[in-house]
Amino acid sequence: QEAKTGGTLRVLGTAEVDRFDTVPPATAVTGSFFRAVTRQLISFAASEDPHEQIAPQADLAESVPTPTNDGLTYTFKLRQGVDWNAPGGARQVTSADIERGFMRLCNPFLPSPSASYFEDMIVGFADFCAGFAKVDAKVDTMKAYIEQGDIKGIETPSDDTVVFQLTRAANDFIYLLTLPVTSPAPVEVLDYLPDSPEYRQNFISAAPYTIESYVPDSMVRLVRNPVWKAENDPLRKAYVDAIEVVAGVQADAAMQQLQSGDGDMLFDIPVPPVTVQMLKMQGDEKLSTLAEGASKMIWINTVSNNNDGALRNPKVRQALNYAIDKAAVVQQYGGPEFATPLNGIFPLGILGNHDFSPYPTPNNQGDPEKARALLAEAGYPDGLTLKMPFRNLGIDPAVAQVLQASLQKAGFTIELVPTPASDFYARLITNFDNALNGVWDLVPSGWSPDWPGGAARSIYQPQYTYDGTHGTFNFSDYNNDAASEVAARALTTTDLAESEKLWQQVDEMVVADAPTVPLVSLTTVLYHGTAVENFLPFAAGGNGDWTNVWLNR
Amino acid sequence: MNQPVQQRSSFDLTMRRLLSDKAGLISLCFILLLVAFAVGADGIAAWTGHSPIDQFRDTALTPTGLPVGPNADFFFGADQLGRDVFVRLAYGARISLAIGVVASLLAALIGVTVGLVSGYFGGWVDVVLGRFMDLVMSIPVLLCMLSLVAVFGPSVPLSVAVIVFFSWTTMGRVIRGQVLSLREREFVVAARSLGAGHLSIMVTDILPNLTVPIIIYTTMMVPSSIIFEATLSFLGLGIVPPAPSWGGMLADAANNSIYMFAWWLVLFPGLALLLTTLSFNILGDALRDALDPNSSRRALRKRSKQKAPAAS
Amino acid sequence: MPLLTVRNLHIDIPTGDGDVHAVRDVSFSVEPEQLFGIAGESGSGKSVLSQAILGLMPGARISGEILFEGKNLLELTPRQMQKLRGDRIAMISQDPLSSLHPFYSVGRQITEAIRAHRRISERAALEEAIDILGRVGIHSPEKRVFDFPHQFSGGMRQRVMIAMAIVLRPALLIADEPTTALDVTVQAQILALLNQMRRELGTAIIMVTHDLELLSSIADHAMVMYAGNRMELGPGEAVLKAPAHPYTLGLLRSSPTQETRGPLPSIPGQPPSLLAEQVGCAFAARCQSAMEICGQKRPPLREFDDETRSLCWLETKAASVAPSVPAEPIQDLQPAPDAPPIVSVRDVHLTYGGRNLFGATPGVEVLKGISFDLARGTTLGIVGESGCGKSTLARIIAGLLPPTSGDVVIEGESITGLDRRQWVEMRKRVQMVFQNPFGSLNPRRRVGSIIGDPFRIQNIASGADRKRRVRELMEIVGLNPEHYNRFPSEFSGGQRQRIGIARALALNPSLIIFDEPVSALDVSIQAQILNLIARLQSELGLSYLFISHDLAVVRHVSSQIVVMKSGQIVEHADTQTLYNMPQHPYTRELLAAADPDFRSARPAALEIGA
Amino acid sequence: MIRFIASRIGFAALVLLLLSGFVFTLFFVAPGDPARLVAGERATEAQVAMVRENLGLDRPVIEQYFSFLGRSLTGDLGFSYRNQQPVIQLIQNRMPATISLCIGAVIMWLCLGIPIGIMSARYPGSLRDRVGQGFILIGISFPSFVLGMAALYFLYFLPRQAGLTLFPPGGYKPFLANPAQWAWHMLLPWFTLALTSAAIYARLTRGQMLEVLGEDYIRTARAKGLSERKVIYKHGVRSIFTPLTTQLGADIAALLGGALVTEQVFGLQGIGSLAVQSVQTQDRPVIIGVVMLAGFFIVVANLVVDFLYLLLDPRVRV
Ligand SMILES: Nc1ncnc2c1ncn2[C@@H]1O[C@H](COP(=O)(O)OP(=O)(O)OP(=O)(O)O)[C@@H](O)[C@H]1O
Ligand SMILES: Nc1ncnc2c1ncn2[C@@H]1O[C@H](COP(=O)(O)OP(=O)(O)OP(=O)(O)O)[C@@H](O)[C@H]1O
Ligand SMILES: [Mg+2]
Ligand SMILES: [Mg+2]
Repeated sequence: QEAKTGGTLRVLGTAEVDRFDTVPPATAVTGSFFRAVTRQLISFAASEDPHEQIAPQADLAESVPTPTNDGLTYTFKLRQGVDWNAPGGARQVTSADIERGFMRLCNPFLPSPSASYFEDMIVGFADFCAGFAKVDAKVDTMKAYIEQGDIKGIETPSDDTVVFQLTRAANDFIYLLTLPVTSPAPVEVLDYLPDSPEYRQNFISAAPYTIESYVPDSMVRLVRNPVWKAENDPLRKAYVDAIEVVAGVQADAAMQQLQSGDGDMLFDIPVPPVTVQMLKMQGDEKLSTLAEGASKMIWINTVSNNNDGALRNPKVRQALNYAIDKAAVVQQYGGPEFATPLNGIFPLGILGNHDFSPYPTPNNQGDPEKARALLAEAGYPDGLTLKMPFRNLGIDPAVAQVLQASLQKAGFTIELVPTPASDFYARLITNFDNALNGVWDLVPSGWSPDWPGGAARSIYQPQYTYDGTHGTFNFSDYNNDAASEVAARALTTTDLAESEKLWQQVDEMVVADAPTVPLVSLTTVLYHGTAVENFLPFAAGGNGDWTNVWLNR
Repeated sequence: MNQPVQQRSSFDLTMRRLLSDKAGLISLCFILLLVAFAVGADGIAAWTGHSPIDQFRDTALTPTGLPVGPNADFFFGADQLGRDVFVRLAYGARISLAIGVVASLLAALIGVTVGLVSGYFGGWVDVVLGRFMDLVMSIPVLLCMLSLVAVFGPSVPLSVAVIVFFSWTTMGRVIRGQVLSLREREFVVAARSLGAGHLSIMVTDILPNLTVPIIIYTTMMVPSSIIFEATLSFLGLGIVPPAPSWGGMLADAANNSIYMFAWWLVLFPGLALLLTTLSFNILGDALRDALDPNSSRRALRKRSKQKAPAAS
Repeated sequence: MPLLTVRNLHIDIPTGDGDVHAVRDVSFSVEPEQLFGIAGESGSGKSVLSQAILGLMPGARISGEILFEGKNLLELTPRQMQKLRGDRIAMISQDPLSSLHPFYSVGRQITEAIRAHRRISERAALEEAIDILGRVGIHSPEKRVFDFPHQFSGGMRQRVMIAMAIVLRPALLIADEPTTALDVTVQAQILALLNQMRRELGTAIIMVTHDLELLSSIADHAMVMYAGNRMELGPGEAVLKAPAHPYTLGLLRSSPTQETRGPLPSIPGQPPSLLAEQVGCAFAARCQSAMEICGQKRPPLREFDDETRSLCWLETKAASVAPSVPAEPIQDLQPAPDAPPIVSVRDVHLTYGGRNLFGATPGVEVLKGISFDLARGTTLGIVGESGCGKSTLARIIAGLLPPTSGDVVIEGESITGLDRRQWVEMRKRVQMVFQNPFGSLNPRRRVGSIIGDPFRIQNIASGADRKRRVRELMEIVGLNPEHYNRFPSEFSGGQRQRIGIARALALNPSLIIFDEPVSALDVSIQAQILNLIARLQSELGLSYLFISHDLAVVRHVSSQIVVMKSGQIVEHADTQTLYNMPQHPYTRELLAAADPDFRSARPAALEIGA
Repeated sequence: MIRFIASRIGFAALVLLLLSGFVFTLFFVAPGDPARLVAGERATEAQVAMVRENLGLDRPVIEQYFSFLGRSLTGDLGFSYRNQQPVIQLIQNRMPATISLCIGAVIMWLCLGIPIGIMSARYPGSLRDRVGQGFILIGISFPSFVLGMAALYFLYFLPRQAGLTLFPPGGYKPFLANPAQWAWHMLLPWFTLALTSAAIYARLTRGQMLEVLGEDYIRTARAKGLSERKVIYKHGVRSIFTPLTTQLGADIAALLGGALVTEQVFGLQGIGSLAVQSVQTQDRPVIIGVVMLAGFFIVVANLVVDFLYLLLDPRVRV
């Protein structure tokens, strides 16, 4: 069908777009928004092909470079004609803007959690950040520090060239550069606190869209960036004239509006499995899927003294692994289209995922007998009583109840503790004291990598390594030195096949310790309104690409 | 000289009026049935062979997780986890009734006590208590409930506590107003002139005269408490799963759009909720007409800021 | 031609408990300019009848005829009836407090009545309202016309009601107990005003009342009703001076107006329920002249020479045949001159208000230095207009309210400054009986426990002993001890007052304070209670403080009388002395107002004013 | 009179002070860590500490409370943790929707409830009365979230699938931009919010009316020869203003609660959904702001009711 330009794309969400600034922590769904208003050196194309979806492509860079110097040096040429829509008129995006973007990551006002990826990767980044942390969190002082400071490992020999020096080889560095946090920052933003109301009001875009109006909590309206030129943007076609991201729409209402044509796309609303089944029954073709590498698992608390430390016993943890009916979880998520039973730590679509089953059960339905036997063997013939908080949101209560039911069969009595969504991670789970004090024994958790594709690091490092300071998402200080050593090799090798093998090895080593019970690997189902054409999934946004759809009303 | 006056006793009259009110009678029967349903929940579970938390993943769910509709095995269909809606409805009745009744009773107890003390003593006691009631009534109920649950986590006792905290003022106001006029009645002066103490007057003289408003308002508070609990559950702040409550069942149905497919998940709990609150309301009206035929509306007069903290 | 003719009127009001036969076969007629009185005890159907004439009894089943100016009102459409109301037939009701809309100014309420029937401007209507207000004796009506009802006193409100009723010069004015809620002095003024209006405007007035004496003095024609029946009808003089019906006679004799002392010849028993179908004479059960036939057949209508008609089997006038009740010899209880007074009140002041939460407010001084003694075994009567502080004084003496200053000494003991235990002890000496027999008994408690309350509170007797003593008390006041377990609502007003008296007697007090104990009762019942009180005094040697605004009643029971006005005692004397030689102008005014002859004779002499 | 007004206002201020203390305490006994929320789930401890310091959360609670009090007197309720916007401004943005919803619903329920109540009271026991009573009972018994969902499903979704647009799917259209659109979008929410209260008002009106119609002054009005309409609407209805006003004052608190549910169901960007959202994200400044504002409205509404009393009832006017 013929592409059409024009029209206003209505994107419906429950919550509003949480960040306009790429630096502070943002939810994953904001990726779609950043796609429309920011550009990075490297990005992905919107595509239906699962391989193309996760292939790094040049965006601000003229091409994807090959590293030199044993994989330690990356040199980028910036695309010419890409301009900031600056107040003083159009202005080319320069290498200094790129470095400034990195500098802002560890500002002391609202630092970016992603900064930690670069701290021991880019030469001098850690020093820069250590200095920044001592600076007063005020506009003036922060501006001065950035203007005077320098990150050693980011060199800007000329306006159109930027060179990264790494401390050690990292075969996923290119992927890291697709993160919105690596977006360039124009000099003007230093006059505002990160993501402050002033920042939002004076937003400067280099991408096809810019912010026309913003009513907090209810709507952001994006319009064409007047200085953006299609020929300088290989990834975004920008067919629609305006995009409205409307907040405050409940899931039901949003689905109804999509079906009735009053809305076009969903922002932060997952398509409920039931709706998908219904739509399929009706033969609706506006459904598509996207594997983002998200997974669900149960974390096991091995640091508390609950039940006399029973969960420290590997046999008990194995019993848990045998007990779970993963097929039931899959069913709860809406069947095989939405979820696949997962036996390792790496989900589908992530390097390292492979088919293996250390704790096999028939049809993945759990083996209560075996679990009971193991439990008895571990010295708990009468079973165990375990506390399992769960996040009181969406499908999580249902899943928690499914888990409860299957554990019950194996002799585990599960006390469910509903926890408000806002508290679940922020207050309960990431607070290591709660683990120590035995506030929870098991917790259903989920993880999605920060970037698609070669993101094994973004799964392994934060969750399964412990270097003496509590990792926020390594809930019970799990560590396996041997596995970490293998992982380090997997990261530095330039041979992709070798890397994959090594990661698979890491997976098997970790799962043998059973720090978690892997549950399922998730597939995102996407849906859109009747007027939307050319709906192509954009992997880093986990949704259809706003900048490549056109409307047919 | 001593001819007895031809008059029926008030109890007799009340019963006669109550029994002649068809709607009231039907409501009463419905409530009794409901109580039987709730009490007999275990029996129902045993009879159907489905406990309220059993998940029949093979017989009650399709491979893709869709629940089956009403059939011979599952009279009211199954829910999104493959549990029997009929059985859950019975157990949910327990929660709803228990919360409704317990909360109303507690609220009535507090309201009566405060209203009685405030109205009887008057003066600064009344000023302080009256202002306290004003304060409670200036608190945006549902907002505070949301915040409280966010802070303390959802639980049945918290729900009850909050419902009680925000609904006793209704009773307090009404009782206070009644006591204000009762304490001016001459029988109170008479009791005083006999040497009765305050407590004795409050308990033996004033309290018995409050039975009618107490019965009526307590009955009327039951449905609003039930709805309040349902609203809390609907907002995800109700009781802890997998225990069933009607509001929770409705919320489950609504939250994942499942009701668009599985209408029975909304219809049955919704109907149960509607019929229950309706019955209590009709019963309350009937009781009011029967107990207090003439001055039935006096309780609502003047500064009686009635209205339960109807969240909905 | 009569203005209004009512023929064979029956009114049945359907209720949940059956039909109330409120009016049964009533006929009468009213001539222009006539004052037609309707008398009868409470519940005899007077109000129902008068409202039915106005067409204000929706839902009632009415049969018979009501001919007004030749038209049968029962056949008019609601619209025609509405045109008639207010314009040709107007109404004033008993309670001026509740009969005016509290939220509209009186002027507005009057102009509204005018403009409902006349097409004139608001201004013109207002002029008329001002004019009529002036005529009923409201001072500076042009200002007061904008005032709201609550800004007027009871008497003035009643004047406003009258103004509103007569502003359109109706042919017929129905006044349903127009003065019952008012003070005696104000009462007289209102009656004078009505009379004056009648003469000036030629309006016929139907006046409903249960005050027979009043009727006897002002009514041209009078009708006596009982249980919905017209018992007697005739010229006012004839009916009320020489009644034909035993019921009328009984009523007259029960009224303590004659200068009699001692027991009043009361009518025993209570009126029948109106729910029951009537067989025979409604009054038969209570009639002293009842014959066998009375209970079986409806009595015939007898007509006498003086135009009175009576519904009775008696062939002669009751007044001439009824056995006269022997008046018991009265032995006036004179106190022993040297005996110490049982109560002595010393310069009692009381100020209400004065302080509240937000600081001092000027208080109202209700009692301004009251002093008197009450000798043992005698009765002191206290009279005075409403609001003069009678009840307040009673409560102070009863110890329920501390005086602001002054002292009350009972049997040599001051009642102020007692601790809790002494106070409770003091309760055994003083008891009170209250005005309202409906309000002073707890409706939710059984009679047995109400009467037993003093024993419970004072911890004197319990269990079977208490029950026995309660039964004794019930017997003493003439209640059936079998009714021990009934609720107060199952008793009639008179019986309830007996319960109140029984309770007061329980602790053998030396002093009983009666605060208007009979004002809420019908004359026939009132007489029973007055008799009971007198009997108890002579049997038990009690001392009484008897408060009432009804001079006749006070005079009947007291040996000494105190007259109060605005918180002060204006006169204190022996009953006889006071009655024969009133000293204070106010006392004279009271006496005059209560004297029926005075009321009818010199209306113009009465000061019309607020 | 002056003293009365002054004491009412003084008390209103006291109530607000107590309320602020209550809410503040509630959120500071809360063990959650807003700094963690602001810093993001994946932030390191050091980063969280940095944020905590920037938000002033490391200072003593009392100090925070008093600085909050001081600022709020000048109309500054602080900044949202979530999007750094001034709380006042967030609330201002949400105001139109909530005010539209509340005012419209109040008008709708009064327009539904009072006439039904009057009609019921005029013909007690009649068929009309019974239908009215039925309405009252159903209205009172319906949980509004169920009603809202049903309304959306049957009045928007099903007709829309059949190609018919009876009602919009929710959302708020500014009044000034297009009043017709505004009203059209608000109809279903109004109805949902109004139904319960309409029933309560119908019940109250019926009861009060029955009582008033038995008053002597109504008989007087009839005896004056006024038409039945005048008797009912002028004399009868005038007298029930006072209790209705009282009820209205008391309803403000419940109204905000009802608005919260309705806004959720219809996706209206109002104060209620702001509150829910803030509670879900532990955005304390916003929660406190919203609760205080709601409390303020309730207190002011009750003040207005007290003063209206003075206007409506000449007896208490001095
Ligand atoms: N609307 C009504 N419904 C039922 N019964 C009524 C009604 N109005 C009056 N009655 C009954 O009719 C009887 C006569 O009442 P009515 O008011 O005429 O008495 P009354 O002679 O005016 O007495 P009172 O002196 O106390 O005013 C009473 O028994 C009363 O209870
Ligand atoms: N609690 C009170 N506070 C203030 N004023 C009061 C109080 N009780 C009574 N009064 C006033 O005191 C005055 C005397 O009242 P009291 O009841 O003693 O009069 P009364 O002579 O018994 O009148 P009535 O014949 O109407 O019973 C009245 O003006 C009344 O308004
Ligand atoms: Mg009467
Ligand atoms: Mg008195």
